Amino acid sequence: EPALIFDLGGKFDKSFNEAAHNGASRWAEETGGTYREIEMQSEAQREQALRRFAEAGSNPIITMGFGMADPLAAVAADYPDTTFVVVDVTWLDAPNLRQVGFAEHEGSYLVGMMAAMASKTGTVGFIGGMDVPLIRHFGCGYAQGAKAVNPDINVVANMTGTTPAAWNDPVKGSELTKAQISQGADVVYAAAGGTGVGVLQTAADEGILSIGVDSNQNHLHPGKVLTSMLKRVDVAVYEAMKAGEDVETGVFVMGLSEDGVGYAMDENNAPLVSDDMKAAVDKARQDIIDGNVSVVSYYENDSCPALQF
Amino acid sequence: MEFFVTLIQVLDSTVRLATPLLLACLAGLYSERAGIFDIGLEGKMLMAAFFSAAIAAVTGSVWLGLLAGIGASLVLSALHGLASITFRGNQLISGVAINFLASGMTVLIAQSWFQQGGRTPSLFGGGRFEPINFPFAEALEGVPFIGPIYSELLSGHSILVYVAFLFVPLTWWILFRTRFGLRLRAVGENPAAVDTAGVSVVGLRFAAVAICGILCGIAGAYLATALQAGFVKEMTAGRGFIALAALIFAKWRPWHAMWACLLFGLLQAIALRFQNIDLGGVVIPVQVMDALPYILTVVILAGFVGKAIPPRAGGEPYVKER
Amino acid sequence: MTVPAIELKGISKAFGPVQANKDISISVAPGTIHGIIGENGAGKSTLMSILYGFYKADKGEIWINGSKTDIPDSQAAIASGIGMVFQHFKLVENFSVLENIVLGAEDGGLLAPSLAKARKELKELEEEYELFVDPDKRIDEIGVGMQQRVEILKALYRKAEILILDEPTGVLTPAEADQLFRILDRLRSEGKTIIVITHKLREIMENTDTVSVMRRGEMTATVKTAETNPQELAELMVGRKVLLQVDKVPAQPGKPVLEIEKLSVTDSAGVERVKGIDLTVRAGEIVGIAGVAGNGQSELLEVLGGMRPGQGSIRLNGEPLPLHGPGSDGQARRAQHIAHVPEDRQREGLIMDFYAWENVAFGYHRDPAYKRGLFMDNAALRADTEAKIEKFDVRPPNGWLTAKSFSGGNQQKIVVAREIERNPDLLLVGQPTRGVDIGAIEFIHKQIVALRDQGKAILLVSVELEEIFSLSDRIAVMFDGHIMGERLPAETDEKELGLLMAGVAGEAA
Amino acid sequence: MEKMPKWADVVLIPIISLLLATILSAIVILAIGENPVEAVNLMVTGALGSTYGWGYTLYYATNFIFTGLAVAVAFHARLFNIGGEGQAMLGGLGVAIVCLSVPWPHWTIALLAACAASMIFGAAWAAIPAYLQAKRGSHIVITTIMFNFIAAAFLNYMLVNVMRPQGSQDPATARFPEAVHLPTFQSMFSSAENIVFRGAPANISFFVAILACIVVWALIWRTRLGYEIRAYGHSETGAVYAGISPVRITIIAMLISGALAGMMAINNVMGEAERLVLNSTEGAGFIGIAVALMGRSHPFGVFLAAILFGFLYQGGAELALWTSIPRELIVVIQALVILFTGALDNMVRMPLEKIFLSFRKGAE
Ligand SMILES: Nc1ncnc2c1ncn2[C@@H]1O[C@H](COP(=O)(O)OP(=O)(O)OP(=O)(O)O)[C@@H](O)[C@H]1O
Ligand SMILES: Nc1ncnc2c1ncn2[C@@H]1O[C@H](COP(=O)(O)OP(=O)(O)OP(=O)(O)O)[C@@H](O)[C@H]1O
Ligand SMILES: [Mg+2]
Ligand SMILES: [Mg+2]
Repeated sequence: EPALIFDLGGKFDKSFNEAAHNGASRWAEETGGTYREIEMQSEAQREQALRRFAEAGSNPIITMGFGMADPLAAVAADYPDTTFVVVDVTWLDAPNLRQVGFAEHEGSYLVGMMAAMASKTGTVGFIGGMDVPLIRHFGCGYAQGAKAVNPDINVVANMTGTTPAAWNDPVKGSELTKAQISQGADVVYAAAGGTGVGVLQTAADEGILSIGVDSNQNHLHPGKVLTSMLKRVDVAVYEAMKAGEDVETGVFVMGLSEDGVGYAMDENNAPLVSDDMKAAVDKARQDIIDGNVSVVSYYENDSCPALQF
Repeated sequence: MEFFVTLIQVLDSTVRLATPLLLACLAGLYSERAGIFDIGLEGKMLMAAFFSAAIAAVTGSVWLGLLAGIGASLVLSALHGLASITFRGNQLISGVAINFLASGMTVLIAQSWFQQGGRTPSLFGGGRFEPINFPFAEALEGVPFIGPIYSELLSGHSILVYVAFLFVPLTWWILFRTRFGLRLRAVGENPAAVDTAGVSVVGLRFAAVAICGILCGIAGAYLATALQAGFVKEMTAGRGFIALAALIFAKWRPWHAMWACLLFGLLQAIALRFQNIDLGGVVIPVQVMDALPYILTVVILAGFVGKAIPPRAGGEPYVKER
Repeated sequence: MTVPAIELKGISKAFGPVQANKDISISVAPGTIHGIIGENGAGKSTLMSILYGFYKADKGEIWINGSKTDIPDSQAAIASGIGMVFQHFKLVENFSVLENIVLGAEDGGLLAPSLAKARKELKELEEEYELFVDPDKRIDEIGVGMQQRVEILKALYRKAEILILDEPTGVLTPAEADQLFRILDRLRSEGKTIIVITHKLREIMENTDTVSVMRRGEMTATVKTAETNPQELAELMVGRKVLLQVDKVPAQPGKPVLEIEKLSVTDSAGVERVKGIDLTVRAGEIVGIAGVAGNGQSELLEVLGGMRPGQGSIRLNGEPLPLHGPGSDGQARRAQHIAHVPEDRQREGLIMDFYAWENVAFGYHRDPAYKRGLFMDNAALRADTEAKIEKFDVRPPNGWLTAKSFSGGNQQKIVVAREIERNPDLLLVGQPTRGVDIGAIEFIHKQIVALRDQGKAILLVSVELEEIFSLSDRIAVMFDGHIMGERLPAETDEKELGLLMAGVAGEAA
Repeated sequence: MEKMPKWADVVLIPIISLLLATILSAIVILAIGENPVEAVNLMVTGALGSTYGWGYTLYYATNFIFTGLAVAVAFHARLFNIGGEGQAMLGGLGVAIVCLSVPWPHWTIALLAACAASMIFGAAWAAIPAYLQAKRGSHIVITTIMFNFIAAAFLNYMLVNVMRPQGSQDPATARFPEAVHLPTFQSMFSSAENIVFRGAPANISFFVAILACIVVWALIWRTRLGYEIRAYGHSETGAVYAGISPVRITIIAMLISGALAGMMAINNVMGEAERLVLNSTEGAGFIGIAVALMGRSHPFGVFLAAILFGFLYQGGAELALWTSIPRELIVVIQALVILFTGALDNMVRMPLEKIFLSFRKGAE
């Protein structure tokens, strides 16, 4: 029986964790299987939860977020017969670990292009969650995409906080959005988990466009969300559950070519995205896959050519 | 000019953030003026936030939500009254219990009701308080200075913001110009005097605690249905305690309470809007800004702004027979 | 016969295990002044509070003007025309006089009209009864005598026909007391009925028409004042023959033990309570300080006992003692051989929830005799306690009872035993017999005199003039923080002291 | 005269209060559509049904003993220390600094140093509210709550900006070196063929906690300082009369209280996580209030109540793991316990006193 450990923010954050939840539910529906799950309430519980599930014989144990890296490093070796899966971690060294990363910068590049094309003011915003390299990685791809469309575009970027609480702070998301609007932004991209709910809400209230993240968030405010940067966490979880105990270990990075990231189109945002926009973005996607365009990764550079944090 | 725009934005946000503080602070004012200390403001607000959002989500009517929030807060008020007035228990301990009760119950009920990890569904349309735009707000927007002040800062808030600020003069009037106010103040100073004057101490105190509940209810509803669009767990985030500090800062006076809450609102607005603040080379880390309202509270309590003397009978149950 | 204004039938009231009133019946004729006397704790206040609806009786009936009346709360009492001035005033200190009078008797939801009307009526009442007060002063700005007027005006404003006064003269100077009784006389002549509780037999004899005596929760007698005398009343009160004087040999004062010079004390609110007094207490004498409560006597004792800081100088056996900072707290005073029987044994002298044996160390708990290694030597303490209980005849003789389970007199014995047995150079004593029965009073007085006879210095503070007269070898009178004069008991009388207590200066001592 | 025998006060009333809290909790569980009997079953097997469960129960209990003692000592001086949470956080900081900055040769020495550091840091965090209460009369309840928030912000700053290892995304310190890892129950009580407490975090700190109970008991009931603390707690005017300085006692009692709360860190930071993370206290500081109230501020009572809450905590975690009942159920139970044993104490006491009084009247 597999187990799934959500990160702080909870499985209904409409974003990262909810994607995992969706993947797991899909697996359960398709196979009729059951799985155990738990939402973290605080940092201190991570290790306990891992051990509890391992003791109870769950396999594989799928965990969400980079916060699990350190606990996994401590726990995995104690349970060599259990396979652990971790999303958003790619740097650990353990034989019974499947590490899944995503090329978020590539997906963010595409939605950055769309933001620039939809913007009338020449200013677009980025609101990150917790200020960590991962989120800068998102922002950096986004800024590059926007600048590719309009080299003069102004990208305003803010982070919500420095701790995991930043994943779940809609009030602050809302205030930051208002601040960015006053600086002229008319499209904002929220890469902030549950905080994004506040960003999208305020953008809709104030009549500007927003861009969701991780899950498809277009439906939250139909006609007000330009698109969502999809990060197929659901696929990663689904596949890990499907493979079961024999899930392959190692490091896996999913980019545009693997359909690990992308942008969301559905009836909710169809009126917002013109055929021209779509054509331009699809072309860029193909160029990236073909290697004609390269998006700089913040991870590899530790700095961003298009955006100052 | 850009500074002016930012200023208006920050002040606008100050008004929004000060509103729940002000409502809670006035709530505490009624209760403490009647001699019942209430550190359960936080819990009452939280409970109200949840029930207002839940009912608004289910019925689609924010007004029903508001009523539900007030009702939920009143239930906790009644509990506090029962413990501290009827059974003459320790008011601080009762407040602590109420805070825990709210913090646990909201998540528990939310989870069993909506299965969304302790939140309510997002509110939209009639489920939320919409901003009220003053007449000519749009037309005046372009006018320098006056325009932004009128149409950004004063206009465009939810009705509860205006209600909260109207409660300031109203509270002053009730307290100092009516019979009820005279008795309320007296019962917080010397309940035996009220009792021997032929007025029910228990009745007055329950009335004060009930008003406190109503105002906390509005504060909670404001958080969940006006400031935000739905309930998330622990969404009051210590506002009840800051309201108490504001109350002490204000020395239990309505107008001063308003200024104190605006000050705390301003601090929160600044902390929300700016990250690390660079003051000519010295960078103030964001954590300092986050902690500033709390630090300021301690400074105020330390009496650096003059000694605050609470209502004399505050915190003590009225005991006739030992 | 006329219908009684008040008739109480079979009133009983218990506070937990304490039976404060037992089956009490009493009847008061209209247009008379009725006195009630009794020792502390006899249940006088309780009975009157029941009549005023403050407490609810467990049993019994109340009849007003011939009809049975239910008085569940004070509102009902007020409606029946009863007004009460409590022993401890029930005023809101930071309200004005006018607000206090209006509170609970407003004429509608808004304050302004009520206050205007009250101001007008107050003026009329003031003139009618010569009860002058400034309606706009705050209660904490006026003196106790004035506060009492406010309480009386409160009752009159509510159209009281029956007025109860609980120990109204305890806080008054003799002159003020006289004025009060003149006012009561006038009220009586208007047909109002008045009940006065007091300890002072003289007041009863001079002012009342009838008098009731209470003892231990029971009503022992009701008699016409004209047909009784003080000795009889005292015996009814206590239940046996009373000895009103303490036997003692004349004092043999030795060298000065305590010398006080220009001592001033400011209380926590910043008010100066003791205003530069000089006083000397010699070995082998008892100096009594007389005065109406609240004239700085308490603060004087507290400074000497190390409970609050002061200014000026004090010397003990010639050695200067610090008045603030290190060396001025209670521990230091004990080390300096000053013992202190405090005015309020329950709030100060004892920890009511501690066992008797723990209380026997209270204040002396750092004494090396009670120490064993890192810990307290509880065995030594308990042995010491047994000895003291035996010597002072504390009842019940059980060190394992908490202080609150002893009666007032036995609590006081524990305190006195602890302090006297220390064999101090100077003993400070505040209100040693408040709330203590005659038997224990005699015992405690004897102990104090015995200490004097061993050549120790004793400073006594008491608001009971009788106690001052019977114990002191020299009397100093305090008024408003000053010592108004010193007298020898044999060369003065209550009248002269009363004038001094009222601040009317005699020749300097 | 006592209204009631002492045993009724220390045993009967807490038991009745607890019973009422239990009944209401059961109603709450029913109301959210779960079966209370099953829930209790799950909690009991999860928390007490195996050495593994006990390992967690006792681990949590260790935390609660420290915070419960902290609240209890302050209660004796009639101070309401709600700041256990913040003090424990700072204790964690002290432990982390000690464990990371010195190459300790052996865990025993490290444990002593960590105890000292956690006590000093915890006491320091209690010192300012204590001073303000003693000298300026600032209400300690509110200042300690504020200091909880400030502690969280301070820890946040330390972990994010100062102590986070290079390149780590997590706001947490590095792992402590192997040498300072404390022996767990697993390593202490397992034999080669029979492994007990496998994977459970209970560790040697539990015995330190028991030692702390004994020391606090001796301090409060056998020393002169304890005498003064109790005397001050019963009557401030009495303390002044006896020459016991209220300022001194307030500050000393709060320092001891803060030190005890801080000591919790040797269990959760040094013994369990072996690094310092955000929110490492997980609300144990607040549970200390319920524990002290339940335990009538007596170390032995605190010990029993801490075990009870350890059981609730572990049982609650099991519920969250295997059912859809959220962990917050424990917060509700905790609230009910505080409500009934603390605020509504008189609701149970007054009728009981009446009953005892009528018994006595009947006997006379
Ligand atoms: N509110 C109360 N609760 C409990 N016991 C009380 C209360 N009031 C009075 N008592 C007790 O009832 C008894 C009678 O008290 P009461 O105050 O009526 O006496 P009193 O005759 O007025 O004495 P005093 O002369 O000291 O005023 C005393 O033993 C007292 O301790
Ligand atoms: N307020 C109170 N609460 C509890 N018990 C009380 C209270 N007042 C008095 N008692 C108890 O009632 C009993 C009688 O007390 P009281 O002070 O009236 O005694 P007493 O008859 O006046 O004796 P003594 O002559 O020694 O003063 C004592 O056992 C005392 O402990
Ligand atoms: Mg009396
Ligand atoms: Mg007595």
